[in-house]
Amino acid sequence: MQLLSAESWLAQLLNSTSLPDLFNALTSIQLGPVPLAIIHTLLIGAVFGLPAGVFIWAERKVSGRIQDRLGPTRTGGRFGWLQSLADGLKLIQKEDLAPSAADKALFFAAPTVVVVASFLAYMFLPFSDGWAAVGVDVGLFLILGLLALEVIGVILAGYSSGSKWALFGAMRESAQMVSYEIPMGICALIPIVLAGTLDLNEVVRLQVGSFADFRATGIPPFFNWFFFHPVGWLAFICYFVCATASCKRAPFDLAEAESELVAGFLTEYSGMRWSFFFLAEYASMFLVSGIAVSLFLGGWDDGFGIVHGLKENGQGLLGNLLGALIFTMKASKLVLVQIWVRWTLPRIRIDQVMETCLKYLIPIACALFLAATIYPLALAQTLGRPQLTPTKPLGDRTSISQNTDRPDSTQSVASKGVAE
Amino acid sequence: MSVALFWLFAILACGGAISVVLCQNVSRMAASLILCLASVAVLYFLLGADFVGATQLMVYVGGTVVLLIFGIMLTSSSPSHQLRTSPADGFLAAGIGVLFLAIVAFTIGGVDWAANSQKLAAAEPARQGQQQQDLSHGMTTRPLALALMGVRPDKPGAGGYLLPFEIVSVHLLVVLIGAAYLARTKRRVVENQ
Amino acid sequence: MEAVSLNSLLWVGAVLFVCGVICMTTKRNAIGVLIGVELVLNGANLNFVAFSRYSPLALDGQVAAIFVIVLAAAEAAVALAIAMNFYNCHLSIDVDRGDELHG
Amino acid sequence: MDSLGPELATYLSIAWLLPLVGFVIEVMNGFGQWNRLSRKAALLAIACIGTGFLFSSYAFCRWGTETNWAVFAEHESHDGHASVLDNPKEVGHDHHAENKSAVPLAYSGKFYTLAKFGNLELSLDYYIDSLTLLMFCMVTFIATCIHVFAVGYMSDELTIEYVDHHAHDSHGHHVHRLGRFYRFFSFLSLFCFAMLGLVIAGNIFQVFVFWELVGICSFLLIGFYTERKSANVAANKAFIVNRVGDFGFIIGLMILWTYCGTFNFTEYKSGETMKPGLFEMVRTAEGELTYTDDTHETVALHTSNEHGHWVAPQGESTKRRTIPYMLLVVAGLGVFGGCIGKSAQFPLQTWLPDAMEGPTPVSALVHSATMVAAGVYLAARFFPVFTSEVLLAIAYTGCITLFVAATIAVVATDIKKVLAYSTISQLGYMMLAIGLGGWAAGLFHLITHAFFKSLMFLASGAVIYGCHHEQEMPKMGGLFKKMPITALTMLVGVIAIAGLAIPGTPIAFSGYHSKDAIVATALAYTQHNPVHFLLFMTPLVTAGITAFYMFRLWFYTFTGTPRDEHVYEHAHEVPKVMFVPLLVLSVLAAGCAIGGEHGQLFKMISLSEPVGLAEGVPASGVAQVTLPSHDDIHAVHSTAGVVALLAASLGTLTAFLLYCKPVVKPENIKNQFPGLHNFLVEKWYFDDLYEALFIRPSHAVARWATGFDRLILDGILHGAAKSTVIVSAIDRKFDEGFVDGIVNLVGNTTRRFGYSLRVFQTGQIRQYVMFIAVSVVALFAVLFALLPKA
Repeated sequence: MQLLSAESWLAQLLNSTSLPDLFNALTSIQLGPVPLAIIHTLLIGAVFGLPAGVFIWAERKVSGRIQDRLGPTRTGGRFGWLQSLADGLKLIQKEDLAPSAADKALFFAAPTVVVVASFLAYMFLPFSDGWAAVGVDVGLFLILGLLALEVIGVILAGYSSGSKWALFGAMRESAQMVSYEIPMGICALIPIVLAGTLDLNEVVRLQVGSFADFRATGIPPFFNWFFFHPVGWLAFICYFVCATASCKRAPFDLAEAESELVAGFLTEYSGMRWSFFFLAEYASMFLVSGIAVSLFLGGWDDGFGIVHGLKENGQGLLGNLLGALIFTMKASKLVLVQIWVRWTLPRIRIDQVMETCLKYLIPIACALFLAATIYPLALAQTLGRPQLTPTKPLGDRTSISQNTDRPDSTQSVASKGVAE
Repeated sequence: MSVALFWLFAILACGGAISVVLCQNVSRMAASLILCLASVAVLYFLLGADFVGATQLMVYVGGTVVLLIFGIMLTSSSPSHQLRTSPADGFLAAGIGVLFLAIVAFTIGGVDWAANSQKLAAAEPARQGQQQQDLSHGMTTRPLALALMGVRPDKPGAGGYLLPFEIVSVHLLVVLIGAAYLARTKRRVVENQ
Repeated sequence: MEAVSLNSLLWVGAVLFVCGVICMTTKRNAIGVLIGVELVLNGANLNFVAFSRYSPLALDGQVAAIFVIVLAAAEAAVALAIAMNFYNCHLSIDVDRGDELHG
Repeated sequence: MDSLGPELATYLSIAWLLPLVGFVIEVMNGFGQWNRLSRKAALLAIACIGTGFLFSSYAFCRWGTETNWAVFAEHESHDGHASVLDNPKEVGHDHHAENKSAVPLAYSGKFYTLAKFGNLELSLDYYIDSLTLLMFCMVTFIATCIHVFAVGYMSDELTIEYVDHHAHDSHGHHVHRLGRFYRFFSFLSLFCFAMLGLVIAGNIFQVFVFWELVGICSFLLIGFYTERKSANVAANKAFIVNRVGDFGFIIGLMILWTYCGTFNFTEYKSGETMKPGLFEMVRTAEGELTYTDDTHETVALHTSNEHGHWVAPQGESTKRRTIPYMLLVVAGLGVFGGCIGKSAQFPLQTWLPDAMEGPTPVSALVHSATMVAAGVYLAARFFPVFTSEVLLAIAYTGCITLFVAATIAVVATDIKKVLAYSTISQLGYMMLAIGLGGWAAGLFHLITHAFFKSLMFLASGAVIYGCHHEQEMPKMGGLFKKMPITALTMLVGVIAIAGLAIPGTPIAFSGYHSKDAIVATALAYTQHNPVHFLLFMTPLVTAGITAFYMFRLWFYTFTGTPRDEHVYEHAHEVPKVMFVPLLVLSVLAAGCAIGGEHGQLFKMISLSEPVGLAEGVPASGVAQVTLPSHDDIHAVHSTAGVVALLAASLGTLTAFLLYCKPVVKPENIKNQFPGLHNFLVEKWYFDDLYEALFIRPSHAVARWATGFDRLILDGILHGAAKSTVIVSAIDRKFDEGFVDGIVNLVGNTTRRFGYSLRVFQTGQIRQYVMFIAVSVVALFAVLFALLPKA
């Protein structure tokens, strides 16, 4: 981890704008690390808090539409778009209650753990080329690890509540989350294997297709997305199912079924702490969708090389802003799919939940992983190239998009290793 | 700033550890452990061992501790059930711990680590500055993966870890089966008391 | 990070290690003992990583740390299974009651 | 013709081994499978011995048809009498005789080689001549009859629980035991096997082996009623007394083995070369001894073969094999000693009357065909080795025996004892005849005696059986009416043994002919050697005594008034299975010797007569006696016959007057000479004499030996034992105190150490961790303290 990367990120952000004066002024200030960190945190906090409000509102509207009603209509105007804000205000005003049998410290700490874990994961999500709060070598791995921390929060919540309902709910919930992390991780590893790196930014860059190639071969640039890989789309479906379950979303939300089971581990929570869990949940939904987008759907790539072209043509800031927009749109679409699925499918029993994971998803994920590993090798043996399309192979394309703080040596080591 | 961060998380780690020792409630111990382990993971990040840190988070915090908490929940009769240790034991342990710490401290203070490092570095072939920089900047994923596959780009001529890697994989399989066997449902013995 | 001396890290590792040992000796709960073991392992691991950073040990230390982590997970799984068995047999998790083989 | 020998040997060996087969089967099965109520054992034994008889008879016939009788007929016509077969080349047991056309009279060969000692070898041989064949037929036939008789006699053994009225246990009750029918017959079979083996034996060693086997069988059978003390004593007596004779036998064997190096009777084949037997070594083909010097002190042994003759080797004296004359005499006396024991001659005659303790069929077998006959048979068979001194000793021994036994028989009252003494007496006759050179006469008497003695024993057995095991004659009397067949057959035997005949006619029972031949030999002998006139007078007188006591027996038993009503009331005739053998035997007892010296039997025997006897033997050696020739004997034959008949008639008349028509009461005579009567009743005090001479000194010696054993040897042993115990006690103290102490110390130390270590094995995992931590701290402390600072 390099704390300095935050500064460089800012420097890069500033450097890649088309307003050099502003950059110079800003860089000359020489912000210390603490103010920089504060800036980062505030920025990401905004990014982290926004989806929750938006998607809670969207969920209400979507569920209303699916159930043939209007949903929120009044608060904040015509579409009730301030409904989430109003809810938040209400929840903040509520009394911070804790049951007498509860382990107070843990009871209060549990929602924080969940929110912090979710928030930390946002740090490594590349919203645009290089636009990650912390760009690290082990990005995806770290994100998955942080997501795993959420489980601890859930367990602590259920356990510290001093209630059987909460405890059972937490046990089920955690068992489900831990179980689904396995196939999810394996599926997430498939694009990693194809790309040869854990850095999500790097993975997205590998999916960027060039327009020149399109003109030369007629193959659309978005065909570089791993979704269009023969194994990738299967892995994407598998991953998305697992991600849904991992976020405790319907139809895998029996453990916290509020209408039937008194909300599982959330039974004893109310007010702001309760809302923390939901904040984290909707943030997680966006997070896993963002990961899916980055891994399979080309991330901030528009699919026709526009963003890449802008950046190459000196329009870095514009390109990055466009990329961030595209990324957010893609991820939001996936979140909407999750919402749609939630209001469409009925819940399945907890044993069915576990069975689906252990008996089906894990073997499928393993098989896909093996297929993704063997597929390029088999192609190399038969076609002489590791992919179906006659475009440049992955290993060659990585050298196209150079990053200023990614020296060549890394690449050379990688190619050297492959050569060996 | 890194120094401040280091001291912050070092204190958190030590505090977590001490809290583990002082807590009488097992679940609190587990929570303290999480704090401690997470802090250690941050220390790893600070030390430039990104992959180890991520592994620490993923495997230790997300896996092992969850497992421990499961164990706590499956074995404790009630959340507040506590097994008190006699004060004599506690004092004895504390005494031994202080002595132990004293010895380790004595050792830490008694060795000239920098000189040793220089000696070792002098004995080894000079490494590429770029790679050293990579490692210090947390770019360890590729070298680690290569090392586990038996290739050592960072240390030409040094051995890889392919065999240990394979042994550990088999070991994990054995543990998987063995743990499943050990923990399988059995008839409960009727308590004598 | 060079501003932080190796000794500081070793100190942290030592504290973790000693805390683990004390934990093992004082906790009557089997899970508590396991937690102590984890602490000890972490103390050692911290030393590995520290030496990998501050000495020519380099990657070897990190590889060792990874192995330690993985094996600790395995150890925890088996130990937990044993603890469950112990609990099944004694209806208690108190390790002091598992002294059937005392001299 | 050469195959005749092995052929005969095959037949005879079958007859010989069949009883052994029967014995083995009976012994093997007798203890398990066969019911004690079953007669199978008897049937098997009879089948074996009967088949043996058939084989013997067939062999006899084969021999008869294969023999060129014309040769003998020529001799007969030439010499004028049948008994002369004096062609030495034919009877010389020599296959290489000059006259090749003549049939060899003896066949010898080898069954099996037992052992080899350098050039010497021990083997199972056969020696077959007319005597062997005759003996085979006689033994098997009589044994068959006795077997059949025994089926009836021993039938009371066919029971699970046999009550022996003569034996008592320690509480005075009669002994109850299991029936031993099968055992009796198995012993009988073994007895027959042993006797036949003795007869067919081709070497003296083999003879000795079967000799002893016969002794064992007699021991077993005499002691058949082992519960009776008297039977045990009698069996032991028979066995021990026989040992005395066998001792001499062994001495003789050793001398012969040492000097001659062989046991074989006649020449035998060893490897590819022929070697001489004892007979060829000692005597020339003409039956004479060869001396190496004029003093006649050393006899040369013929070991060199020249032109088919065995001669004394010439050349260097060292290479010539000789035997001192005196040793030859001693060897002869030794072998004859065995014969004395076996045939119950003076002075070893005492066992035979006691042997009556056995079942009567055993007595019959022992007295007629098997055991006692063995002694006479051996004396006859070994005749060529005997020197004149030995022969004289034999003659006198027989003479004394026949007289002593006859006098004792006069006063004996037990019916079997009378017969027993008569047997001894008759055996004395046989020995006398052999000693006098009447070889054929002696064996003639052996055969005839076998028949009539077995007859009489079986008859007496029938009487005993009919009177319910009453053996005392004074309790009998008038039994003729009760058991006429038994009485008549017995009468035949009595007449035969008494030697009665109608003068002037050839009508005479067998005993007359044989005894006549002996008396004639004795008369002729006395004519040549007047010094030894007693050798004629004694048998003559004894002939009268014999007739007396035998008729006394018959009259006492069968005529007159019953003296014991109880016995008389319950007396009955014996069953068929018992009297049929009596009838058969009585016919043979009466008629087997028809023709006397001109009869077939005597001729047969004469065929085997040793060389040189026919012409008589001139005086030689120390004894200086002359053996009469056949011609001499023949000359006095009629005289002797008349004298003997006269004596017998006198005896018979006396008996008749005393016991049948009592002119004088026997009790009066008894009272007249109480001393003499007592002397005779006490059997000449032989038993007392032996008691005083041998048994008491033996006991005294035994007591001394016991005392020596007890005092000295036991003392030494006990001292050793006590000192061992003392040493052991000390050693034990040492062991317990010191060695155990060390071991215990080690063990206790280990245990205490273990106990102290046990404290650390608390089972508390936390404490283990604590131990480790403390140990590490301590270790590091020590290291820091000890290690030098860098």
